Amino acid sequence: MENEITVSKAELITEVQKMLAQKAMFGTATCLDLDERFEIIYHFELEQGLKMRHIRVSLAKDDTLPSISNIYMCAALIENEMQEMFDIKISGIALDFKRGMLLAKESPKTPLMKGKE
Amino acid sequence: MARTVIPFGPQHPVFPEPIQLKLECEDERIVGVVPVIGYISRGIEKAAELNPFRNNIFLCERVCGICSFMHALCYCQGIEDMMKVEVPSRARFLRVFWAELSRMHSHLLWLGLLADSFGFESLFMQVWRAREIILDISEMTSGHRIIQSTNVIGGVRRDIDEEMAQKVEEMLAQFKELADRSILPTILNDPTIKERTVGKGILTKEQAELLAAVGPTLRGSGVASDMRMTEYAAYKEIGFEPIVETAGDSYARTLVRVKEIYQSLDIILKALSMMPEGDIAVRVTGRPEGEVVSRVEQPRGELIYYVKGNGTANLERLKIGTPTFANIPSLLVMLPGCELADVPVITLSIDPCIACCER
Amino acid sequence: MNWIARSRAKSPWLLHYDCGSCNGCDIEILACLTPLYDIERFGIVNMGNPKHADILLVTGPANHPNYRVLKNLYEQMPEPKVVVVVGSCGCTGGVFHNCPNILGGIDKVIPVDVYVPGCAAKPEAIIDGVVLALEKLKNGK
Amino acid sequence: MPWMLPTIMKNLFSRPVTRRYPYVKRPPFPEARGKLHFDTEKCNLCGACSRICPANAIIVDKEGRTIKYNPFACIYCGNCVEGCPKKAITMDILYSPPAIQKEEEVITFPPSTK
Repeated sequence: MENEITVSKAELITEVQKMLAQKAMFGTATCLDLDERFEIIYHFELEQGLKMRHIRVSLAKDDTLPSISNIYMCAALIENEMQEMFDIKISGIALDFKRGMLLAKESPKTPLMKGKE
Repeated sequence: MARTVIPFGPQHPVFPEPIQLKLECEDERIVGVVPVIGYISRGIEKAAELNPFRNNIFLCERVCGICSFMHALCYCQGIEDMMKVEVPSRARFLRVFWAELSRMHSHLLWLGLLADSFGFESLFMQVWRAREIILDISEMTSGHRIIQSTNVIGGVRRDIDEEMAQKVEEMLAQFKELADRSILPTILNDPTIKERTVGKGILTKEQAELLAAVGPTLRGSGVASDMRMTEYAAYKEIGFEPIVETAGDSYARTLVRVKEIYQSLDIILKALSMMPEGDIAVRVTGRPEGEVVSRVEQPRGELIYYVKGNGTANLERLKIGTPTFANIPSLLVMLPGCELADVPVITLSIDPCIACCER
Repeated sequence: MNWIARSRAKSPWLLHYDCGSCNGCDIEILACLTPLYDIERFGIVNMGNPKHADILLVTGPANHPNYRVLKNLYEQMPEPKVVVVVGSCGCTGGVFHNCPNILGGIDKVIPVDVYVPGCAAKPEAIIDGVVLALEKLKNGK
Repeated sequence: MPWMLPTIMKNLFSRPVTRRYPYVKRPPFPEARGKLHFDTEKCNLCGACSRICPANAIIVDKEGRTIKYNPFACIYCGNCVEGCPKKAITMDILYSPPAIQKEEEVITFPPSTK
């Protein structure tokens, strides 16, 4: 993808703050399950949506991801969704549904993980 | 003052779909909102990994029945982008035709629901009567009233011939006559509509940008952002200017949508007159590999598809970023400060589509 | 008490519940209420209250988060009652048959009387389905 | 509200727009998508329709020479009509009617002459 940067977990917050300073709008975030680790891609939009910028973070499966919802409040919903659909730990979400946003108690747990057919 | 939490929904007469808003109230005034979603989540993203990638078009169409064409369009554009397919120009014009048709039908549907939410029954009936003309055009050209299902990877499945185009123009003229006579003057002049919407649910430009609102919600707050500016399909040839209102209240969002109905009408007529001759689809062989982000403008706002293929018939991952999911955070800013009786109108003013939102 | 059953079939009241459909069938049910189809000419009224309703119109497949809501609504409706499922996904699961959060057709949760196929079902088909349900209602089930 | 007056007058004296549906049936447009029909002459039971059906509504049994079609799972998309190599599937303009029982349609083919 064009305009893509890969950052480490520690640099994520500063990088997102840079996007805020450039008045970028938050698009959405995608989580990928790559068997031995997770990959999270944050999609940002610049210049009123004409340009896109992607920030890719790689994360070990037992690691904790810092939430960006304290910078971009609107990321809270998508982070909740990632937390539910994947077995990923995200710390400090502004509005935490505790894995009860989309799935019910009886639903299959973390359905988007690989090998869960 | 004592605070009470009032559950609004999940089954509420103004929404056809279940969504709950937990409203924290001080007397009649709202001070806090917590949205509760998830009543109709299906897990389409997982099913998309299990299906062959060509069948996913039909699954994506059923993420949301109202804007089904845009979902399929976005998915097909993503796959075409990944497989480096050049879509014939007639197909691109036909895509614009159906996309704008479904935008018109979606906005009219929403306008009817809004009128119903503040008890303007006759406007609701008039709007839905006009909408049936659009649905007839859709059935005539694509075979179904709401789920057009005409997209395939590499083009479209159905063609519009000369005779049909003429009929479409006649029906659109009929629609325009009806809209000019009853819908537009009522929206622009009626004091009851203004009473219920002007100054209600204000979202400033800064808030809208920070909360990543999309679509008419964003444009009603004065941000000229529309994915059609990225010139996908045939918008480059047809030309496009976004419609912007600056007030940021429910009335501004209503005006944006009403003007977009007329704009879509113009785009459809332009697309029909400019449509080049040629094939409507190219044969696509092979398997998708790589990753791509595809965006289109839905009636409710920007739709983002992230598609990752791994060279097999099944996709590795399909992520659907829908406009209602992006617009719900702005509700949390719009609602506090308003009165309980205004909640239905303000909630409807973002045009919530829960089926999209929860997938 | 025959005349009660007869008059019930003359003016059935509907309750519509969206169980996770794509919205297509929901807006077609709404379209039935509007001038072109106008099911109110048969005395059919769309109700928000399950205790007032005779016919439960369900769209979409049953899923884990809301099958209990559906069961609740069904149990609250007074006898005799009929259930009409609108849309292919509500009948069998349809295109959502392999979604993880889906239980399947509505008949896995509550007994269903009439199935209306179609994706999305047309207003004509919905009217036909309700008329078929009225036959059942008239016979007191 | 003077701008409403023409609309009110026009609607008062014009015919109702309501389609008197069960009594007067308006036929769907000729392009409408509806129920599937299998041509037993053309079909060679290859099973392509079953593989590309997004809703698993068609089950082809090659040994038993039958096709099971479930109109209550079919989403009427028309993918099979276009994907059939023998062009043996056609679409009606009407959906299958509402029913009390979910009944699958079983299309039996005459035994192979080859």
